[in-house]
Amino acid sequence: MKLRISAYGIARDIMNGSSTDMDLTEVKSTGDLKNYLIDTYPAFKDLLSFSLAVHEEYREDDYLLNDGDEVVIIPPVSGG
Amino acid sequence: MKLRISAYGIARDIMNGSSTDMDLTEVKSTGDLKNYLIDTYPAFKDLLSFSLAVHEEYREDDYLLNDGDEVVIIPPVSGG
Amino acid sequence: MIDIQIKADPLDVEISYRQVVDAAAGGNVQFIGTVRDQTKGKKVMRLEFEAYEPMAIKEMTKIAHYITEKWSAIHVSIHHRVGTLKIEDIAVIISISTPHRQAAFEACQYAIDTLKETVPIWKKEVFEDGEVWVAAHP
Amino acid sequence: MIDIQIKADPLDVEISYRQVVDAAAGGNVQFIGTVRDQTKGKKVMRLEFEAYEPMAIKEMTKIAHYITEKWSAIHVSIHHRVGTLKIEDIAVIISISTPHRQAAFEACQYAIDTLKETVPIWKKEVFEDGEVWVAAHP
Repeated sequence: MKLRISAYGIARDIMNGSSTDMDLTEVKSTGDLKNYLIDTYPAFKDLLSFSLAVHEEYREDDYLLNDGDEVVIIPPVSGG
Repeated sequence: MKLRISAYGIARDIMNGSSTDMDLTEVKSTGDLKNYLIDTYPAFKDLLSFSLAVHEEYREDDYLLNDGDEVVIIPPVSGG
Repeated sequence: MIDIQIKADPLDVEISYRQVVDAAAGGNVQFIGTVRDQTKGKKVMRLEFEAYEPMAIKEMTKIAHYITEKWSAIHVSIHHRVGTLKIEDIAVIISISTPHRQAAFEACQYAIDTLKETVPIWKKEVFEDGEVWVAAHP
Repeated sequence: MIDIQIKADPLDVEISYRQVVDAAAGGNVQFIGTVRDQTKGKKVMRLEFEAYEPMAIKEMTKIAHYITEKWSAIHVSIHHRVGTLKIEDIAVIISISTPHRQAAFEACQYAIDTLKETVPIWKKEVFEDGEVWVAAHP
């Protein structure tokens, strides 16, 4: 499955870039993608939390991804 | 005892003036003055409340007045 | 800093805000009380405010001191207008800055609630067919 | 009326206030979040804010809709700044008008509390000797 991964804040620093295309055969859900990201970039484990958004909404771990989805990594927010 | 009585808001309307001098032989305390005012201007009885201030402070009914005091009648406040 | 004013001129939210902003403040909360166009369904034409000024300043200063103590407020500004106000005019602005924002909300709410109970200021609502001193009667 | 903005230009309390004032409003409450000069005793030089803008607008709009429902808010304005901010600059202004003032306080506090939990905006504190993404780590 082809995905575009975008990252903000500290997630961008961890991935060393704001956007990257990935082709991941084992990934079906946002939960799978989270596991893949933690394996690939262990620094994600040290965050207070990190969430994934698809179509501008937070998604639970069981959200099924579609080929071509843009997934945005949301590290702990700190607006205001 | 000579007193200067000042009135604001509806109290001024009830007394028909913002300030008046009174010489009241029977009045010793703010409580006495309240009773005198209610007797003289029965409309004070219809108010939600009315308080007396001397030297810019609210005074309980047992506050003893001095000759020459200015007493301010404070009907229910409604600022803000 | 505590700033208490009773003014016949229009009040200004920006001026009030600038009085309280501070490099140490984590939260600034403003309450702005404005004139409503109706009371119990009756159309209000204008409001007339009057104050027993020296005592009103004293009572508002007490509120500001209490807030400074209880909620560690950094700055407190309370400006109240007197005279004739039309609909949407500002009657009162309370601005408070505190190190943490929760305190600013609590302090600001305390300030307006207490002001309405203790500060000798009165307003008269003027309708098309008469006028009434607000809250005077049960 | 609901107005949600993310802006690179300085925010303005007067503009935000004018958006919410209404002849039917009994209370207007503004929360103004400003940049503090220190964090845990360490001197902050500046802050850098960034937003995932389309989603941040969406999440702030959800907050505004919820407030309109729950507290019968008349108007809700939420303006958030992005880019580089210096000490005392305004990061966020939330202005809410409601028929009764108590609701405006509750709604405004809900808005800033929820914004800090759900809206995808991030700030980096820049110190003399380094920088840190706020709240990123436990």
